[in-house]
Amino acid sequence: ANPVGAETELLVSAAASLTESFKELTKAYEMKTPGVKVRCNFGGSGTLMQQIVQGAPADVFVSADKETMDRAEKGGLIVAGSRINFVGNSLVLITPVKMVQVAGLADLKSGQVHRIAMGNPNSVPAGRYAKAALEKQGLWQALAPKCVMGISVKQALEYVMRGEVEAGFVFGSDAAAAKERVRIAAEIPTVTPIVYPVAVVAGSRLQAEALAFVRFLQSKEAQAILAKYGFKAELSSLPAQTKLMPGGYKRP
Amino acid sequence: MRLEVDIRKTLHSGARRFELEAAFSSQDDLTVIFGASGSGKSLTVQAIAGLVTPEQGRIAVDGEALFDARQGVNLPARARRVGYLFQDYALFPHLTVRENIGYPLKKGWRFNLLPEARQEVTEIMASFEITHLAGSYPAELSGGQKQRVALARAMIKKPSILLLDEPFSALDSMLRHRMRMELLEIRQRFAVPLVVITHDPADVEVFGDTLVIFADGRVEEVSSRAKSAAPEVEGWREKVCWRAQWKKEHLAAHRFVPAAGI
Amino acid sequence: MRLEVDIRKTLHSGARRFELEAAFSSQDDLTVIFGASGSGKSLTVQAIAGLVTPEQGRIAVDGEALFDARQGVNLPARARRVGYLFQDYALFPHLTVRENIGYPLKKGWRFNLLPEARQEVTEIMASFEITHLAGSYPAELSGGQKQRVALARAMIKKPSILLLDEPFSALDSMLRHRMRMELLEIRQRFAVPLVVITHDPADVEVFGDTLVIFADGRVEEVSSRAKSAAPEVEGWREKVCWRAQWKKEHLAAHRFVPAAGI
Amino acid sequence: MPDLTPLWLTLQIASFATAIAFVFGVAFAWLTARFSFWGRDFLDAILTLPLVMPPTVLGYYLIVVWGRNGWLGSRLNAHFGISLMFTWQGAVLAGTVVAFPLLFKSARAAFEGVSTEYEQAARILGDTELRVFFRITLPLAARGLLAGTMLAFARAMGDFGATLMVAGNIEGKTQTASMAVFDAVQAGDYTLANTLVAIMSLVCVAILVTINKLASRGRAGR
Amino acid sequence: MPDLTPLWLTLQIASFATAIAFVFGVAFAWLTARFSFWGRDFLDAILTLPLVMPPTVLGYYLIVVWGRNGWLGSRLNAHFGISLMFTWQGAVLAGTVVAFPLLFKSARAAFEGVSTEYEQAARILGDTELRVFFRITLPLAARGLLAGTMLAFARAMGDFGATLMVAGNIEGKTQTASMAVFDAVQAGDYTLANTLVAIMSLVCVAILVTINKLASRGRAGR
Ligand SMILES: Nc1ncnc2c1ncn2[C@@H]1O[C@H](COP(=O)(O)OP(=O)(O)OP(=O)(O)O)[C@@H](O)[C@H]1O
Ligand SMILES: Nc1ncnc2c1ncn2[C@@H]1O[C@H](COP(=O)(O)OP(=O)(O)OP(=O)(O)O)[C@@H](O)[C@H]1O
Ligand SMILES: [Mg+2]
Ligand SMILES: [Mg+2]
Repeated sequence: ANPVGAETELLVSAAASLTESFKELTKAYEMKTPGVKVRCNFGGSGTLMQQIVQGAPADVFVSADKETMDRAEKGGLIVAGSRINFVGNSLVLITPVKMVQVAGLADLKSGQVHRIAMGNPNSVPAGRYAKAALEKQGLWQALAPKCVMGISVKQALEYVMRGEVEAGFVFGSDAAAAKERVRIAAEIPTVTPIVYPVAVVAGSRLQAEALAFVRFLQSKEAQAILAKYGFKAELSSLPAQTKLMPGGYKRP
Repeated sequence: MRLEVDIRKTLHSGARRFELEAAFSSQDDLTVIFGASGSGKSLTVQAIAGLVTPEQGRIAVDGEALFDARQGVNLPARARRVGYLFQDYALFPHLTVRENIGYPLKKGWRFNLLPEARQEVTEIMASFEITHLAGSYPAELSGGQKQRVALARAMIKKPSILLLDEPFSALDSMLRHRMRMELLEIRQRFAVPLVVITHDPADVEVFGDTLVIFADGRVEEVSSRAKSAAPEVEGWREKVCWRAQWKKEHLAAHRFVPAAGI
Repeated sequence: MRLEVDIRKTLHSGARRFELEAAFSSQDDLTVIFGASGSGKSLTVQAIAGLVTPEQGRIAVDGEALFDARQGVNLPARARRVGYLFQDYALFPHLTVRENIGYPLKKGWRFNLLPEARQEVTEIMASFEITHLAGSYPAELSGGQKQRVALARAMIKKPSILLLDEPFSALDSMLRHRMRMELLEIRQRFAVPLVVITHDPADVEVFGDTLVIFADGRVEEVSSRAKSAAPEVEGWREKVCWRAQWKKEHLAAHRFVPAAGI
Repeated sequence: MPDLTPLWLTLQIASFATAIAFVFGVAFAWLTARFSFWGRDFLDAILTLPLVMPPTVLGYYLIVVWGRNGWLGSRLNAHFGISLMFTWQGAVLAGTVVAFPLLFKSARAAFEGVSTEYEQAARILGDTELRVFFRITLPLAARGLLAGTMLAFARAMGDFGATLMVAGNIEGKTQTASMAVFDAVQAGDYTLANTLVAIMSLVCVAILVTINKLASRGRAGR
Repeated sequence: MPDLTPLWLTLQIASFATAIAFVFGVAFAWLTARFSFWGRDFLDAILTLPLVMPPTVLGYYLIVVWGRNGWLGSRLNAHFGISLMFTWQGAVLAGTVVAFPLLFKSARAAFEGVSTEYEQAARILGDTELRVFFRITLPLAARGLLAGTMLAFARAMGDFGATLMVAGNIEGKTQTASMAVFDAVQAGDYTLANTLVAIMSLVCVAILVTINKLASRGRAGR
């Protein structure tokens, strides 16, 4: 559809936790599809969603949790039928390397654990999963006063790495990125599976190209890259038919 | 020139209140205002210049009102075309002496003075003996130097009336004498009427065609050289003793004769 | 009192250079400094007060060095115990008249003046006729009122030497006279030596036991009342004509006789 | 050597933002300093408010107003077909709002410190109000204005939350130095973060020192 | 009606932070304004730097220095057994750092605007340098100091990134109003966010207006 030589620029709004993996993914995609340049806009899922509500010219929206994408779908911000879960993650309990006493959730009640870092359940997906998991185990009431709520999951990781807290909840992918400086104490079963949904933005003019990128995320190549960064395979398939109605975004 | 002043203004400062009620008129081109410290001389002249707005009354030059409370006339200071020498000089601290003096001559938004304006600045600096100070800033001047710069700045635009608040107070007697002559010459050349506030009897001598005497916010009396034929009022000297004493020493022998007062 | 001054200082302002080379000494308790505008009078007195640091030389009062470049003595201003009247008053704008005058009497960090200090302030305000201004701020005063407040503030602490830079320039002649008398009385009561810069011949008359004449940054000459027996030097009058002229008018008939100069 | 595009972009954005904030800040400062009107203190406080808001929250309100579907943004889009979202103009807008209070407050204090006597003198010498402002008030307030401008510039350079919200964090397009640093810290790449911070600090110090030097040369003799 | 504990906490933290920043800001401002030394402009720029850093990054460096295992924090912990992390004292520290440049710059401009003649006069009247400073310089610089203090207070109140990093976000203990607003916005609870912002703005405006009123009463007659 594009004149030869002219580059199509695809803008992907992706959750901050995908930053490193998506930098590699987009490079791979650009190699595969000449004429398409992919730019990424990283931020918290909530921020990205608000930007799209206010008409930010994104073509693809990648959220770190189901709830945000649900809200986007309800608000008619994404193309119905373009949404898939393309990857998953695990929730892990981590401690500073030397803190070997903590081996599972039960140990968190011990007096040796003064502070537990996690993302803020109100706004950070990792925090939400952690809170749900703790509630299910009946530990939330007891542990809540010890919890330090980070603005992002990375902040929780930071606290653990610097030894400011005795334990923290982060995604498996985060822990993998810092494996020399933190110790994974346990993988915590979550109440709902941790999935990353992706969808084409309703307002986009480049919906066909956007959909192609979504398809690419399903590919073996993309999945391999994601696995390298510590994500868990969790793939749902795209409906056979996706009706595209390109919106009226003008490129800035 | 005919200068008419008839104004009232009340100033408050804490519990203190100062009431200015100045009324006088002068037909002469040389008017001296004279009076005790704090009697309202500076305030009156500021009202003529448009820096202070009286509550009531009228100020007119040659019949044209600069201020008239009843008719709602109140010309802004820049439209009054007066020259005013501030008692504390008010030199612009961020400008050099040359820039200060040339300030009123700057037209539009251009950066430099026109050549003829430059010439004028150079001339007035020469006649006020401040040529060597051209590049200095006000903070680098002595008291008398500041006063001369301020005088030059007030006069350079040939205002339609020149108001001077103690113009020579910081000068030595020799310079004082020379500046007086300079001022008189400029006055004659450009026919600018002068109003001079002073404490110096010699100024009265030179500039006092009309002498206005202030006391306590009021004009106590107006004497005019022209009225010298009028009979002297007795008992007046004792009444305002300080003025009397001063008069005895410096004026009695001269042409001044007090008028009936106001 | 014996005041010795022998200082050098060069000031730069753009391309202009001013060289101060003042050397004089005075044995009397009354010293008048006199000279053309911009000749370095204020600078010299500021050096005595410790506001300006000379490059070379020595300043001593009664043989005790306040400043001595060679011996590395340079007492800070507060340790010199001098009173100084600034030519432009330097009243603290955030304090009322009463607070300004009481300022030097405030001990420690207390908020209010001690009762006896209060009394002193009240007294000096009365004798300077500024009692009614007690609650006003400097911005609400007339020129002469400011000068009197500054004078009161400089004198209230009974300094060991009182330096006055044109103390009466903004006052009318009556008030000038009264302040002169006031000053003389205070001087006698507390035996404070005075150094007065002035342009007013009458001040020279009253305060000039020793007369120091400045010209162009140098002391041209020092005359002393005590030396009145010395013969008059001829030709000198023509040499410094402005001074000559002034002298002719005001001094010749009196006791002053120029000394041989420095 | 890390990619310096973000830094370059930051400098441009911060310069524009400071310039705009300067114009508005000075105008409001002059109004509040020279005229006494009902609700003046209130206006003053309101204009300081952007400083109290967490930048992200400020950014949220900015897009509510200026976003394509926003209150003003929708009109902008309808009439001129332009949108500020995800553009460097949007970043300039965010930077301006964030820097404004600093300039406004500093300028107001500076103007209030200028003795009205000088302005009076200029009026008598024939100046209109506009000329008085540009030839007397502004130069005499220079010191305070300069301090305010430096604060504003630094703040605009360092802004992160508000800019991110409006302009996005798009590498090579709207990613400013602050965001790059933030990203590096988030990614745990501390070497990169430290390098970026060092470069950013150096550049900023160099700029501030230069401004200071230039300004004090202009003030010589005072 | 939302929970107002965070607001109350914010006011306390911002007050402390402003007070500390005032002391240090004024001290450094006085040094740089009154003494000319080698590297003065450089020091000035360095002290402005905290403003250029994105708060979160600043917070990161604060942890590196003051954290339990940080450079200074570890000593603090070893010698006194105290840690600033996750305490309101830590929040005060972050607020102080963030507010400092505003006070410093404003105060410096204010001090430079005070004519040295008044200080000279005070010295002659017998004042030591300390008395000159407190009785003359400080009151005459009041206007600029006030503006700086208000800026600093607003900034400390609004700080989010740095405070959050050092103090954590512990409900009822270190959760400040900014964090609560941020949470609400992020969670998409706009009603709560708007309410919180409105309350915060109101309180802040009230405080700023009050400071202004008090200060201008103290300045009466000038
Ligand atoms: N802003 C003000 N508020 C209150 N009173 C004021 C204010 N300005 C001046 N005054 C008072 O008004 C009176 C007249 O002041 P003005 O300056 O006109 O005196 P003046 O005659 O010029 O005296 P001088 O010869 O000492 O300069 C003084 O008593 C002064 O204290
Ligand atoms: N900061 C400065 N830089 C350069 N020159 C200066 C500075 N301050 C004063 N001067 C110059 O020094 C000379 C002496 O100044 P001073 O104030 O002592 O004069 P003065 O004798 O008191 O004169 P006046 O009677 O006019 O007050 C003047 O020519 C003045 O221009
Ligand atoms: Mg007067
Ligand atoms: Mg002098």
